[in-house]
Amino acid sequence: MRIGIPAETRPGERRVAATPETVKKLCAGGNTVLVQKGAGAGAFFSDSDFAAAGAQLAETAADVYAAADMTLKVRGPEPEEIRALRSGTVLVGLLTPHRQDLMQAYAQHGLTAFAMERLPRISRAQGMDALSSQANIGGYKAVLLAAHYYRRFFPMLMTAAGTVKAARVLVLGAGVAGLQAIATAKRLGSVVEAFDVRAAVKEQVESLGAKFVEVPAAPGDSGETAGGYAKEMSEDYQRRQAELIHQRAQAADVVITTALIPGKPAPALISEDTVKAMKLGSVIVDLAVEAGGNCPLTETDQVVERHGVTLVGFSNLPSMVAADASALYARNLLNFLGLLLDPKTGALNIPMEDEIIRGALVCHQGTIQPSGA
Amino acid sequence: MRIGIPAETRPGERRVAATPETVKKLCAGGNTVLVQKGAGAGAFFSDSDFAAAGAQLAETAADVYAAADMTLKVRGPEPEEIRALRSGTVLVGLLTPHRQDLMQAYAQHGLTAFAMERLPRISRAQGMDALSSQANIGGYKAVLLAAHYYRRFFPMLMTAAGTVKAARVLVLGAGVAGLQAIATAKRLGSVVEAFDVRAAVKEQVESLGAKFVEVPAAPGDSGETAGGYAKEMSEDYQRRQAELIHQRAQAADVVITTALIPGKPAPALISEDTVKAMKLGSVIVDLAVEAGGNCPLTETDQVVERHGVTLVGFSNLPSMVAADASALYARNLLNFLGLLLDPKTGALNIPMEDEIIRGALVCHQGTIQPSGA
Amino acid sequence: MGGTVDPFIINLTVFVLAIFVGYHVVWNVTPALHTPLMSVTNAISGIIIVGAMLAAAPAEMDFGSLSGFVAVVLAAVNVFGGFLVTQRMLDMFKKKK
Amino acid sequence: MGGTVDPFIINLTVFVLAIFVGYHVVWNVTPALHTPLMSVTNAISGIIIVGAMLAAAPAEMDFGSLSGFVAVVLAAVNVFGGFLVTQRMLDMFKKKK
Amino acid sequence: MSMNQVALAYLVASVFFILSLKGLSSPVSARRGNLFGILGMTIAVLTTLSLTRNWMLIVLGIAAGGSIGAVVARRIEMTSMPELVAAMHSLVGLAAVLIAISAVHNPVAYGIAAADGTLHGGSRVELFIGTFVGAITFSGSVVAFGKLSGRIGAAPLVFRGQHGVNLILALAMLGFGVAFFVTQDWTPFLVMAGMALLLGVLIIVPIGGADMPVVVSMLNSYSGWAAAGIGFSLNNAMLIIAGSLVGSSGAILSYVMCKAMNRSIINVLLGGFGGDSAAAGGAAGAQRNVKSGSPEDAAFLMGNAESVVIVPGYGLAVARAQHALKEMADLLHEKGVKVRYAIHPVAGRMPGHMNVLLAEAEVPYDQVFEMEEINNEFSSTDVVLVIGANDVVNPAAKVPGSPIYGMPILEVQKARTVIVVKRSMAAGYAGLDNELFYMGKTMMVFGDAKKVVEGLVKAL
Amino acid sequence: MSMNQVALAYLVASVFFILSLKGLSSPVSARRGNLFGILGMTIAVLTTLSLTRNWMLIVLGIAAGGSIGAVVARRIEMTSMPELVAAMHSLVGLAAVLIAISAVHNPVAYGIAAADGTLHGGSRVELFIGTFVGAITFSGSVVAFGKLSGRIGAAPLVFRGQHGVNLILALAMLGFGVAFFVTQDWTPFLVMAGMALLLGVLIIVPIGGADMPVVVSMLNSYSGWAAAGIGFSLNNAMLIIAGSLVGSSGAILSYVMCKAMNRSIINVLLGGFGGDSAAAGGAAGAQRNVKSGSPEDAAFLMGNAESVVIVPGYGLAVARAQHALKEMADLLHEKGVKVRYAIHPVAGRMPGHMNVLLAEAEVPYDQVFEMEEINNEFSSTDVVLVIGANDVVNPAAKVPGSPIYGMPILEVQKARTVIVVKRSMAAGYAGLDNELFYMGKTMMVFGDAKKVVEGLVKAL
Ligand SMILES: NC(=O)c1ccc[n+]([C@@H]2O[C@H](COP(=O)([O-])OP(=O)(O)OC[C@H]3O[C@@H](n4cnc5c(N)ncnc54)[C@H](OP(=O)(O)O)[C@@H]3O)[C@@H](O)[C@H]2O)c1
Ligand SMILES: NC(=O)c1ccc[n+]([C@@H]2O[C@H](COP(=O)([O-])OP(=O)(O)OC[C@H]3O[C@@H](n4cnc5c(N)ncnc54)[C@H](OP(=O)(O)O)[C@@H]3O)[C@@H](O)[C@H]2O)c1
Ligand SMILES: NC(=O)c1ccc[n+]([C@@H]2O[C@H](COP(=O)([O-])OP(=O)(O)OC[C@H]3O[C@@H](n4cnc5c(N)ncnc54)[C@H](O)[C@@H]3O)[C@@H](O)[C@H]2O)c1
Ligand SMILES: NC(=O)c1ccc[n+]([C@@H]2O[C@H](COP(=O)([O-])OP(=O)(O)OC[C@H]3O[C@@H](n4cnc5c(N)ncnc54)[C@H](O)[C@@H]3O)[C@@H](O)[C@H]2O)c1
Repeated sequence: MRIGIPAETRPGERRVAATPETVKKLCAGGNTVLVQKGAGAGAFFSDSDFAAAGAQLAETAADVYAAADMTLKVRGPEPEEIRALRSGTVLVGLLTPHRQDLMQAYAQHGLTAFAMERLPRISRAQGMDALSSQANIGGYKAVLLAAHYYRRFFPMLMTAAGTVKAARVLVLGAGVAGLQAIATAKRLGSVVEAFDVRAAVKEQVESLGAKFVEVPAAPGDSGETAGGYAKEMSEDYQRRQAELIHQRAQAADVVITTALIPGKPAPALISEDTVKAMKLGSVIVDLAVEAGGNCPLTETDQVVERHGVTLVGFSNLPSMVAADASALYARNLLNFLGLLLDPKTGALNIPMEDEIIRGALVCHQGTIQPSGA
Repeated sequence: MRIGIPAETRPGERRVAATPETVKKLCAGGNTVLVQKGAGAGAFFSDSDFAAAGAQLAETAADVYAAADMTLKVRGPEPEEIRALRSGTVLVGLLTPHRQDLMQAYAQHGLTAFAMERLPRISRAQGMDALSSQANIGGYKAVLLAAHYYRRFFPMLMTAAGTVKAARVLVLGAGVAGLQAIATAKRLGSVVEAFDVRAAVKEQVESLGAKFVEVPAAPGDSGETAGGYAKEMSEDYQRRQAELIHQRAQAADVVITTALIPGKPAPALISEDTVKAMKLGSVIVDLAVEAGGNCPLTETDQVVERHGVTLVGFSNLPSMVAADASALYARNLLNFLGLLLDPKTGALNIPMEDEIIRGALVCHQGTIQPSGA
Repeated sequence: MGGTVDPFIINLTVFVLAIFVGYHVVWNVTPALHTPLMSVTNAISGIIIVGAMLAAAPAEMDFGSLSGFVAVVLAAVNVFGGFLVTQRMLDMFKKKK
Repeated sequence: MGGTVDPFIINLTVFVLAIFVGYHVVWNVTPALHTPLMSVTNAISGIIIVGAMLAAAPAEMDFGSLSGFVAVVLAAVNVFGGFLVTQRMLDMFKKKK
Repeated sequence: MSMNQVALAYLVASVFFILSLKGLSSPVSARRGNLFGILGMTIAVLTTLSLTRNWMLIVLGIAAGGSIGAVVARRIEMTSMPELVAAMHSLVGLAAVLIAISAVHNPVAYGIAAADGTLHGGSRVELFIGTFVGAITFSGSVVAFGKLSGRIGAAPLVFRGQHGVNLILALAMLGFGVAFFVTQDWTPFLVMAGMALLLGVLIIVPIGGADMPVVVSMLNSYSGWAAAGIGFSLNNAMLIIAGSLVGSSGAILSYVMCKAMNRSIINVLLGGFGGDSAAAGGAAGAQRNVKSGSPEDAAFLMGNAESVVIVPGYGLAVARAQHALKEMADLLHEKGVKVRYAIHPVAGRMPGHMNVLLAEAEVPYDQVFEMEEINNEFSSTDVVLVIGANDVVNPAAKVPGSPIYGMPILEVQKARTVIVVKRSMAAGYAGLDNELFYMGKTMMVFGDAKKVVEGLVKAL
Repeated sequence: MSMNQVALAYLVASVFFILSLKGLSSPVSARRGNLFGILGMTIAVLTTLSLTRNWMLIVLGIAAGGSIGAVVARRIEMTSMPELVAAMHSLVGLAAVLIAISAVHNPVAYGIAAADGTLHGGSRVELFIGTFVGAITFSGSVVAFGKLSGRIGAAPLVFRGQHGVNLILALAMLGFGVAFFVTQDWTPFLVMAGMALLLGVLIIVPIGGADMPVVVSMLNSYSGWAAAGIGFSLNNAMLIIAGSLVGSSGAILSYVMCKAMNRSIINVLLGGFGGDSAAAGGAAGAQRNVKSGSPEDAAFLMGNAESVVIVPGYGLAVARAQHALKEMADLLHEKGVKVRYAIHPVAGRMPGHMNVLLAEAEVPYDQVFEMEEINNEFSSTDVVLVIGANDVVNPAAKVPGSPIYGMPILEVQKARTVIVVKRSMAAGYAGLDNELFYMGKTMMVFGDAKKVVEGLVKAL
């Protein structure tokens, strides 16, 4: 296989789909790897490191696309990039499979496309789970951002000039990102509370030393779908939930929201009224901003102040930690390619019966696949 | 006393010299407090909170200066502000007493001025020690900035997509700021080393769980002056120190420098060669930037990338944590005023025999005082 | 078999065993109980009163039984005082000092 | 005084004291030593060999002394086996298993 | 030797026995303790020998028995130790019965005959007790030996009315004892002995294999009392001391062992409770046996290891036992044990969960190893402590078709010993049963991770 | 009562004495232990009474002595307990001497006379030993009482050649003992007793006041041996048991006490080492006394408190003892003790140093109090544990002219008891001596903070 690594084109995207480490492994597996010059710059991987790992360097993205049988991307290619791809190319990346227009474009272009978002969350797929690896980074970075914009200390300190109180952090949604946010906020010495609709999360939150805020749920309702994701809740529940969050947010100094419902807009958890009721100088970091936001006041990729509250709406937190984010993502891809490529020769062989492949394959040789998992 | 609190005018300065809490106590002590509208905005203290605490609100700084017998400031007034001050006013703040031009201006204007930097560092003065309280914040914020600009994780994490290594943080200068930086970096899970010329610091560094990097000193040289500050070291020592730092910096991912020598330019610890030798993507936060910087490449109030290393040169870190910084600073001032004002009536009475007063008083009724401490 | 064993040997057997018991019983005592323990062993050492009673036993009073009587009085002071003092010390512990 | 005390009482005294000693000695044993301890007490319970020897003692062999002799053999197995096995177990501990 | 000298020598022997048991209560002095025991026994035997006339024969007997004992003790495999102890016990019981028979046969020789050549009343009672205790010890030990060595099924043999039968038998035995007391006849004596033998069997069969050590210790205690009883008959202080030492220490030991296993001694001795030491949850319906131990056992294993690898899992986080764990590791380190942590990439419930925990407890990074680094090291590791982890050490990951098939795991089963700390046999996140728990080299320590680790810290 | 019944009753009494000491070894059973002691003594006295003919007189004697004892025991202040014990000891010693005199006077009455009405040889030795041990106990206890009650200066009285004088005296005493043995004359007996009295005084005077408890315990042990000796003479098993119990337990107790104080028992008993239990560093040249204790003592105090406030300082950070401290606090909490932390604003070497430490150990924020909040609470606090702090609790801050004058401090001296953990008497950052350490309510526990806290954890 000739594997191409173009530079990412999305504004603000600093990650890259391969690192010298994964390039080396790919080359050892009988593949040729083409890396666009400067592709790793945002993540501080130099061209010379790529070359040392065995990659061939290409001047432009066009050169990469022209030569590659398979292209590894972080973000799905935009329409103009799609046009540059050769028909029949295998495309792997975070392809936003819910964007039907893009899927159509892939199909028209005769591509075979794997969307990393669609991996089933089974044990065997954990090493390829890019959503987890990137959400993890998001949770970490969200707390750093909050600490950056918060004009007080996170930890409690008793000093000769008086005592500063510990920040109270409220984490809404305790999935992968939420849990990492809890851990990081705890590390910095703040007092952390978390809330999630899924009852199973309580133990996990407490296992990190944080407090779980509970909305008494209707009996028998775990808030969870069979796949381990959250589902939309009843209206009555939502009302009680809103009240509780309103009250906890008032007491909080920092709110980090990560609540997502797959395939649906993110639930609006922090209303404008709640923001108004919050303390002056509080900070909200909304990780769900791309899916519509957990707070309607946050603005995508902006930091705004509303009613004395700082709202942080960066949509691409992993890119801010580009080096490690790329490293983890590249390894996710490498693990995934392990299913597709012959370990010696690098020859492509798609095991259509594998549930991971069935899940991730969104477009096969120009035909859109029904969503598998 | 009529005590005035003007808004700070220095660009980027968000702190304020009084908080509703200290205003309340000053008022209870028989004083009238005049706060310029919006003075607390940067630190998220609202005018209404000040008013509720008993302050009178003034529209403009001029109004404050015109009415006040005593003015509390964070930063020393600039020439144009000095002109607005009434002659005979008592001025208290971080007045940069080494700036002879400003001292002259105070004297010409007939002011009585106390520079908080000049407080002797004795036990009794600890509650007033603004240098300590602000340096403490600087150390904390320096680590947050480093984490913000560093494109990797601070803590070690072993995940399904591989292991990310813990960041290695090197702290140069382990005074108040350095120690807090060590503590904060440790909290975030990084591996911390620190270096200081003063041998006594070793135990303190280790008491925070970090490693002390030692330059073997000449016997009998503690690196310390009688006042507990660092002194300039011999040339031979400096050479060995430079070698050591060069070597440790190469191994580090993040370098935080806080080395200062009172009354002298900051020692240049990180040479350009060292920066070149450092890893791609490393971050240097230079807290000594105002005193010339511990790294010649840092630029004041800028973030620059040199040789693949990000250099952070913000000079006013406490202002980034304006709310707590103001709270602590205001309490320092309050404690200091306790020496000057009658606790019931608020009448001014300068106890000239007190070593704290002798130290801080830089200008008395228009005459410059010899530096006392 | 049995034979005639000198009572001294039997006494010695008892003596040795009792030393072992004493050793083990006290070995792990908490420091806080040092004083009460000392006081109770002091009271128990008043067991010498048994010897004193035997010394005072002879019906006709002579020098020997008189000194025995004095010994009874002294030992009784020790016995009563010892146990009572121990009691008081232990009461103090109960009331969480 | 002294008088004539039944040897049973004296034996009882010894018995009671020995129970106390046994109790204290074993009470704090580490679990890892349970098996060796069991094995050593097993060997010591072979002390019954003393009784067996007395039973086998009569010079003329009859049913009684014969069964005594058998008892000696059995008890000897226990004594030797017991101590040796204990030794082996303890050796095992030394070599950090 | 004068009788006084004999008595003195016996006293010395008794002191050595005491010192022997005392020595055995701590690992440092254990070997010395055994030596003291040997010394005491030597003194006792030599002294007694000086009292006997036909000492040649007796020396012969001792030599014969001694060599059998020595050979068996040398040859036996370490793993068969407990059954050997049981077997040897039975001999003591038998010897006690034989001595009693000999005494009944010829009371005069023992100086326990009344003037008319019949037995003293007191001695009759003592002999009766000695005999039946000896007989029960004998047959009970034989059964215990059978169970421990696998010659008899280890499963408890329970039938309805068991306790009733035992009771009737015991009463009947007592009755014949009374008859013996009255008639001094051989028949009731022998019937009584036979019944005691039967009783010994019946008492032990309902007890499961797992509880056999407790039983052996209890039988040990019985044999001690039997020896003390004979001491009373023979008016021999040493027999009394040694016997009651063994009797009381055996009883205490059974009690302590039961406590360590969290069992009630009453239940164990009444039988029928011996089989259920395992299997609390477990997806697989079948009840399977696992070895379980106390924190003390685990502490001993780790304290004597050269290298210990700790595998933390989600349960550690749930219990928030990380600080205690760190402390335990420090203690081990002080003892010269090499301690490392092995982190599975998906241990816990979020990426890096275990790192967060260990960082909280300030575990130095250089003790923390990732899976690839440490998987090769397990085979040279003495003890692995798996604490609150399950899926990440589940060998099912190697079995095609398993829901976790293909997930790399920490290969702890390669280590010499595996200790698993969790609350029950319940499954982990993936809901799978774990073969590791049933392996011969695995010891489960059930309980909340924090409690258990605190127990470990205490025991170390 | 038959002699058998008497012996049996004595055995029962002996068992009660054993149970009594056993009870006293743990706080939970201590009160029961004392009761057992009373019970045993009652049985012993009543049984003996049944043997005596003029019991009225004896009851009178007991009543007289008993009421004196009872009154004194009730009246005495708690703080004078140790001297009371010493005083009562002297009585036991005196009683032993009197009994011996009585026995020498009338050996026949005791059944220890040979056929010719003179003493048995063995009994002569036993009486000799009983007498001189009794005499030493008597005079030694009197001196100990004097020192403890302050009637005699507590300072050790040392002179050159002391040990030589003692040795000569002891030899002379032995010589007169031999003379008594040979002549059975009163003169050597009385001279011997007199010398023993003198020896008792000389042995105790060189020992300092701080070591008196050890001495009292040692004398206790002597008096036990004396009782056992008389038991041998009288062929009385109970006296032997009770006496050797007291003898051995007293000896062990002295040893344990020395170990707890980190002293060598040899040094204590040879005397002249008693004064230096304090003052290791200290800026002030003068040697001043401080009370120092072991971690066990501290653990006991805290375990029995209702509220404990922990004051951490820079030393805690240096020792990195925060995790151990947290664990200790958890243990106290489990025992129902209210635990809080008091943070001085400048404790440590950087602002918030203590907060960082406590956060590392995950101390909940709501247990952490700042100085203003907690300063009012000290007066209602049972125990304050100052750990590695110095300047922040130095009352010198209230003394004008002191370098730290004007600095607010944590007013721990208001609490009922203060425990200070540090390595030595060395000064802190400000280089000042600290009056707190010398206060009566303060106990110093010397050692590295981590080691000490780990000791506390073990002892709790
Ligand atoms: N790391 C990630 O990012 C992530 C995210 C989601 C899911 N997962 C999955 O989570 C699993 C992680 O494996 P794991 O071995 O760490 O956990 P696990 O397989 O879930 O096993 C945890 C075990 O800990 C025991 N436990 C729970 N609470 C305890 C307590 N208080 N004290 C003692 N034991 C306790 C439980 O047994 P008892 O109930 O018997 O005590 C349980 O079997 C994997 O299957 C992984 O795929 C991981
Ligand atoms: N907080 C700040 O910002 C700051 C900054 C600079 C200076 N200071 C000054 O530092 C002082 C702080 O007071 P403090 O009470 O916390 O500390 P301190 O007065 O310096 O006393 C600390 C004590 O801890 C003991 N210690 C040291 N290592 C130990 C160990 N390993 N184990 C047990 N004990 C140990 C030392 O006694 P031994 O040697 O006998 O063990 C020492 O007396 C104040 O004077 C303050 O003004 C504070
Ligand atoms: N089996 C595996 O190996 C594996 C791998 C990765 C993740 N997972 C699991 O998958 C699950 C989903 O993780 P994710 O982070 O990708 O989820 P996500 O990003 O889809 O959602 C984030 C969180 O928001 C919560 N949420 C949704 N609506 C909410 C509302 N109205 N209020 C509050 N919270 C709300 C969800 O419950 C979820 O916890 C987790 O349980 C995770 O542990 C399993
Ligand atoms: N007594 C008190 O209450 C009190 C109060 C506050 C501070 N202090 C003490 O005062 C001292 C100074 O504190 P600061 O933070 O204000 O100092 P600072 O800001 O003047 O200097 C910062 C640090 O840089 C170090 N440094 C100087 N030259 C260096 C070089 N060439 N290489 C490496 N390091 C170098 C200094 O030693 C110092 O530790 C500290 O010891 C502090 O504890 C005491």
